[in-house]
Amino acid sequence: MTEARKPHRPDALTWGLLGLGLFLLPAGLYVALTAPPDVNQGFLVRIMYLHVPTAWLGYLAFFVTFLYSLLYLFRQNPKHDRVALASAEIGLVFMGLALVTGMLWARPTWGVYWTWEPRLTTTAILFAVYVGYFLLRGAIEDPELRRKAAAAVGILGFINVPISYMSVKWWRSLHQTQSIDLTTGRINMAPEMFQALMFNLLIFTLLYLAFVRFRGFLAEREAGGEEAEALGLEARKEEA
Amino acid sequence: MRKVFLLALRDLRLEVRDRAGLLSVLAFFAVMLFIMALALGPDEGPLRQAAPGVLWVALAFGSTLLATRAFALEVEEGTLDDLLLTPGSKEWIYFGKLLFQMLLLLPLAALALLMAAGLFYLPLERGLYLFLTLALGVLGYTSVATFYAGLLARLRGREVLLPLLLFSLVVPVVLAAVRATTGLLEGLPLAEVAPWWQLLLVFDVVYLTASALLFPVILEG
Amino acid sequence: MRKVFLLALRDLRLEVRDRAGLLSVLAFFAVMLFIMALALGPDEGPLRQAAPGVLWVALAFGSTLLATRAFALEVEEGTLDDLLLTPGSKEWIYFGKLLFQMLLLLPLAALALLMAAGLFYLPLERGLYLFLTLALGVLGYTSVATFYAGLLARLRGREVLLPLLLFSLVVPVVLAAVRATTGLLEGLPLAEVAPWWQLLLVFDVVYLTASALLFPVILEG
Amino acid sequence: MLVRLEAIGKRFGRDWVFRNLSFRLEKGEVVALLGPNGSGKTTLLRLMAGLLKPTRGRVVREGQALFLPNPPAFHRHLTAREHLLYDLAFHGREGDWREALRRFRLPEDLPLAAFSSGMRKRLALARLHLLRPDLWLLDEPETALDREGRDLLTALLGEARQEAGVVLATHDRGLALAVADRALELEGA
Amino acid sequence: MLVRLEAIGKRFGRDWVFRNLSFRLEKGEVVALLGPNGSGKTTLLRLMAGLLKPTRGRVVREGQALFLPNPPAFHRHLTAREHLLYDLAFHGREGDWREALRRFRLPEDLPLAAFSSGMRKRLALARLHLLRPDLWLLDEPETALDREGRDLLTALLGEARQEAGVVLATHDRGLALAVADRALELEGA
Ligand code: HEM
Ligand SMILES: Nc1ncnc2c1ncn2[C@@H]1O[C@H](COP(=O)(O)OP(=O)(O)OP(=O)(O)O)[C@@H](O)[C@H]1O
Ligand SMILES: Nc1ncnc2c1ncn2[C@@H]1O[C@H](COP(=O)(O)OP(=O)(O)OP(=O)(O)O)[C@@H](O)[C@H]1O
Ligand SMILES: [Mg+2]
Ligand SMILES: [Mg+2]
Repeated sequence: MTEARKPHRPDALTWGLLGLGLFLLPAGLYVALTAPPDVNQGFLVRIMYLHVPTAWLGYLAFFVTFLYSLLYLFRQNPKHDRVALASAEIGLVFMGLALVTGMLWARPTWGVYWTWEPRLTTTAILFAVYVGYFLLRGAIEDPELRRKAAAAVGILGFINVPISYMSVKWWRSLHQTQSIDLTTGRINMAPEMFQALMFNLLIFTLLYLAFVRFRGFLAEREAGGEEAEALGLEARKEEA
Repeated sequence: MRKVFLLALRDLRLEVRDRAGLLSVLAFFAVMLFIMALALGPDEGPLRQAAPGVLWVALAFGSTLLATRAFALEVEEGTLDDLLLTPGSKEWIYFGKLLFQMLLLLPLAALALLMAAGLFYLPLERGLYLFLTLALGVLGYTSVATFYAGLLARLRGREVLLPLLLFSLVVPVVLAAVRATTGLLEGLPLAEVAPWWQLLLVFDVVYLTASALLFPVILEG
Repeated sequence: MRKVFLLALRDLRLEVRDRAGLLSVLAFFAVMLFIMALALGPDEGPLRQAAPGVLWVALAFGSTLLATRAFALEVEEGTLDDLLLTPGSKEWIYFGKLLFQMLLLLPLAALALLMAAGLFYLPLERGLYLFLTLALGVLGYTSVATFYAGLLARLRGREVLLPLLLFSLVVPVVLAAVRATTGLLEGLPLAEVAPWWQLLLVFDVVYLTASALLFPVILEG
Repeated sequence: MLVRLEAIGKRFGRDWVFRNLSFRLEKGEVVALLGPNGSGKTTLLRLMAGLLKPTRGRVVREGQALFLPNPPAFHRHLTAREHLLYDLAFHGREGDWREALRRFRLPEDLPLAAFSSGMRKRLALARLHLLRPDLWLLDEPETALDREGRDLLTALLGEARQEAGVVLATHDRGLALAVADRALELEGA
Repeated sequence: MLVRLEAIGKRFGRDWVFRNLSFRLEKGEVVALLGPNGSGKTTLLRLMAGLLKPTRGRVVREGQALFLPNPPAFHRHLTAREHLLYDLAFHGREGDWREALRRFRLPEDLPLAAFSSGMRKRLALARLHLLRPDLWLLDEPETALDREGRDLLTALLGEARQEAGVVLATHDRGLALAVADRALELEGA
C-alpha cells in the first residue's frame, strides 16, 4: 500500500467543526431546557431534544457508512473504508445514546424501560448490526478481506435504517409516530419546539462531522502503524 | 446458468445421500412444533395465536442450519477451494447454493405448515396464500443466510458471527412474514395482507441483488 | 474416574477454543427467545404461557447440538479411533462426554432461564426449583442424546430410523419437564410439582444406566 | 508467463514463513518445490493458486490454475464418475471421463467414502487429466500411490509439460530429479 | 504373540477385500505390509487394531495396540504439548513430553491447526514414542516426512522392535527393505 503523506495532526476544518459544535452545545441545551412544555407530556418532552437528534444522526452516520462502503467496493480505496468505519463507530455511539434516552423516556411515560414493540425492537436490531460490523472486522486478519466483508455488512445492514424509521408506520405501535414525516414532508409540531429541535440537530451534525474527520484521521494513523509494525518486526528479525 | 442448476442439483444429491442435515431439520421442526403445542395447549385460542410465531421460528432455524451446512460441507471436505478455482466470476456459486436451499426448504416449509395446521388447529383454506407467504419469507431469509454463510465459511468465529449478522437482517423479514401469516389466519381480506407481501417482495429483491453483487467480491478475499 | 474428568475437561477446552458450538448454542437461545418474544408479544399473557415451551425447545435443541458435536468433532478429526484404542472398558468415554455436556449446559440453562425471565416476564422467586427442574430435564435429555450421538457417529447416518426412535425416548422427558416448569411458574404448591420431578428422576436413572451399559457395546460394533 | 511472484512475503500471526521470494514459471516448465517440513511448500502453492493472499508483494497469474492438496479433497457421497462430471461441467470443459477412469484404474460407481487413499490420489490425477489447467500446483502428488500409480503420475506430468506449467512440492528427491527441470529449495526455520 | 489373524475375510458390501488371510506377529518383529492401491493394507491394519470387525475368521490380540492413520488425526485446537499430555493421561502412562517434543523438533505452543503435514506426522511419531504400545500399526508412516523426519522414523522403529511389534503399510520398498524383517504382500483386485 502506498501512503503518499501521513498527516500528523487533524486539519483546521476538523478542529473548527469540533470547536463550533462544542461551543454551541450549551446553547442547544439551553434552548432545549427553555422550550415550552408539551400539552400531554409536560417537561418530559425535553428529553426529545436529545433523543431525536441522536437517533437521526445515528441514521445519518449509518447512511454515510453505507455510501462509503459502496464507494470502497467500487474504488477499492482504503480511505473510503476508513470513513465508513469512522462513521459506523460514531453512528453506534449516537444510536446508543438514542436508545438510552429512549429508555429513560419510556420509564416515566410507559412505565417500563423496555417492551417488545417494533420501533424499539428494530432500533435495537439496528444497533446490533453495527456491533456485528465491528465484531466481524475484529475476526478477519487479512486487511483486504476485512475491508470488503465490512463493506458488505455496511451495505446490507443499512436496510435496517429505513425499517427502523418506518416501523412505527408499518406495525401498529406504541412509539410516537413521526411528527416530522420525511416520507410526506409534513410537520406536526409546535414551531418553537421545531426550531429548538432543528437547532440541536444542527449542533449534533457539527459534532458528527468533526468526530468522523477526527476518527478517520486516527484510523489512517493506525493503518500506517500496522504497516510500520510489520516492517519493524521484520527489521528486528533481520538484525538477529 | 447451467452451472447454477448443476451445483444445486449436486448439493441436493449430497444432502439426500447424507440425510443427516435433512433429518435434523425435520426432527427440529417436529420437536419444536410438538413441544410448543404442548406448552400452549390444549385450548385452541392461544394455540392459534402463537402458531405463526412458532412456524416462523422453526423455519428460520431450519434455514440457518441448512445455509451453514451448504458451505460447512465444502469447508469440511476441503472442496471449497475447488469451487473457488473454477473459471469465471463467482455469482453462480451463490445462486447455486441459494437454489439448493430453496429446493430443500420449500417442501420442508410446506410440510411444516401442514404439521402446524394439524397441531395448532389452523384453517388451511387459504393454504395457497399461506404457502406464498412462506415462499416469500423463506427466500428473503435464505438469500441473506447464504450470503453470510459464504462470507463466514472460512473464518474462525463463524458460528458466533453468523447468527448475529444474519439475525439483524432477518428479523424484519420474519416480522413481516409473521404479520402476513397472522393476517391470513385471522381471515383478513387479501387486500390487507397484500402490503406485507409487497414488503416481503421488496426485502427479497433488495437482499437478493445486494447479496448476488457482493458475493463474488467477498469470496475473492 | 480421573479419565472421565480429563475427557470432559479436554472437550470443554476444545469447545471454548473453538467457540463455534458454545456460541452457536448461546446465539440460538438468544435468537429463539427473542423471535418468540416478538412473535407472541407484546402482551404479557401469551408470553408467559409460552415461556416453558420456548425454554424447553431451546434447551432441547441446544443439547442436541452439543451432543452431536461432542462426537462429530471426534469423527471429523478422526480422533474417535484414538479414544477407542485407549486401554480398559469404554464406559468412561460415555461419562466423559456426558459430563462435558452437563458442565456446558447447566450454566447455559441458567442463562437461558434468566433470559426467558427477562423477555417473557417470568417470576423468578422459585428460581432454585426451576433450576432443579432444568437440571433434571437436561440430564435426562443429554443422557439419551449422548448415547444416540455416539451411535450415529459410528453408523454415519445409515440407519435412518434409529434417531427417530431415540428421539421418541426424549419426548417424555421434555413433556414432564415442561409440565413441572409450568407448574412452578403458575405457582402451584410444590407437592403438586413433585410427582413430575419424581418422574424426571426415574427417567434420568433409567436412561443413564441403560445408556451406560449399552454404550460400550455399540462403540465396539 | 504462467505465474510470477514479485518479492512476496507471507506471515502467519507474527512468524514469517518467507520474507522475500521471487519466482517465475513459464509454460512448459516443471519445477520441484523442495524443503524440510514446515518450510512453506504448501503455503507457497496456495499463494500461487490465489487461495491465500501474500502479506507483502504481489502474485500475478495467467490462465487457469488448479491446486491438488494432499490428501486430495472430494465429496464423500459422490462416485468417481459423478465427481468428474460435475468438475467438467463447473469448468465448462468437455472430456472423456470413461477413458480417464479406465486409464487411472478407478471404479465408476463406488462412493468416494469407500476409496482407499491411493484411489483418491488417482482420482485427483484423473481430474487434472480431464480439466487440463494451465498451471498445475501439486502438493506431494506421489504419496499414497503404488508403483503403477507413480508411473501414471510421471506420464501425466510429461503430458502436462506440453501445454502447461507444473509446480510440485515433494520430499522425494528421486521424483524431483526425474521429472523437474529445476528446483526451488525453501530453507527451514 | 501380539496379534493373530485366523483365516479372516473382509467384505464391504458385496466385494471381498480378502477372503482367507492368516498372519501372526511376534514381539520384536517389524513386518512390512505391501501391495498396490486398494489391495487392503489400511483395512488390514484397522482389523488388527480392532477398529473393524472381520466378516469371517477371528482376530486375536494381546496387549495394547495403536493405529497411526495417514494423515494422522488430531484435535486442531490443542497444542502439541496438550495433545501429548491428554494422550498420556488417557493411556494412564507417564512420559517426558518435553523430551519427545525436542526429539521430534516440534513447537510446544502452536495449535495443531497451524501445523504443516510433516509436523503432524512428527507429532504422531512423538505420540507413539511416548505411549509405547505393544503393537504398532502404521499406515504409510514415511509420507510427508523430510529426510530428517525419515531418520527419526527409522530410529523410532528400531526402538519399537526392542519391546514391541510393528506392522507398517507402505509403498516405499526401500523403507520396507531397510526396516522390516519380513513382508506381507497383498494382491490387488
Ligand atoms: C428505548 C426506547 C426508545 C427507542 C429505541 C426509540 C427510538 C427512536 C428512534 C430511532 C427515533 C428516530 C426515528 C424517527 O424520527 O421517527 C425516535 C424518534 C422519536 N421518539 Fe423515540 N425511542 C424510544 C422511546 C421513546 C419514548 C418513550 C418516547 C416518548 C413517549 C419517544 C418519542 C419519540 C419522538 C417524539 C420521536 C421523534 C419523532 C419525530 O418527531 O419524527 N421515544 N425514537
Ligand atoms: N468403507 C468402505 N466401504 C466400501 N469399500 C471400502 C471401504 N473401505 C475400503 N473399501 C475398499 O476396500 C479396498 C481396500 O481398501 P484399503 O483402504 O484397505 O486399501 P489400501 O491397500 O490401504 O490402499 P492404498 O494403497 O490406496 O492406501 C478398496 O478396494 C476399497 O474400495
Ligand atoms: N494457518 C496457519 N496458521 C499459522 N501458521 C501456519 C498456518 N499454516 C501454516 N503455518 C506455518 O507455516 C509454516 C509452513 O507451513 P507449510 O504447510 O507451508 O509447510 P510445508 O513446507 O508444506 O511442510 P510439510 O513438508 O510438512 O508439508 C509452518 O511452520 C506452519 O506452522
Ligand atoms: Mg506441506
Ligand atoms: Mg491405505
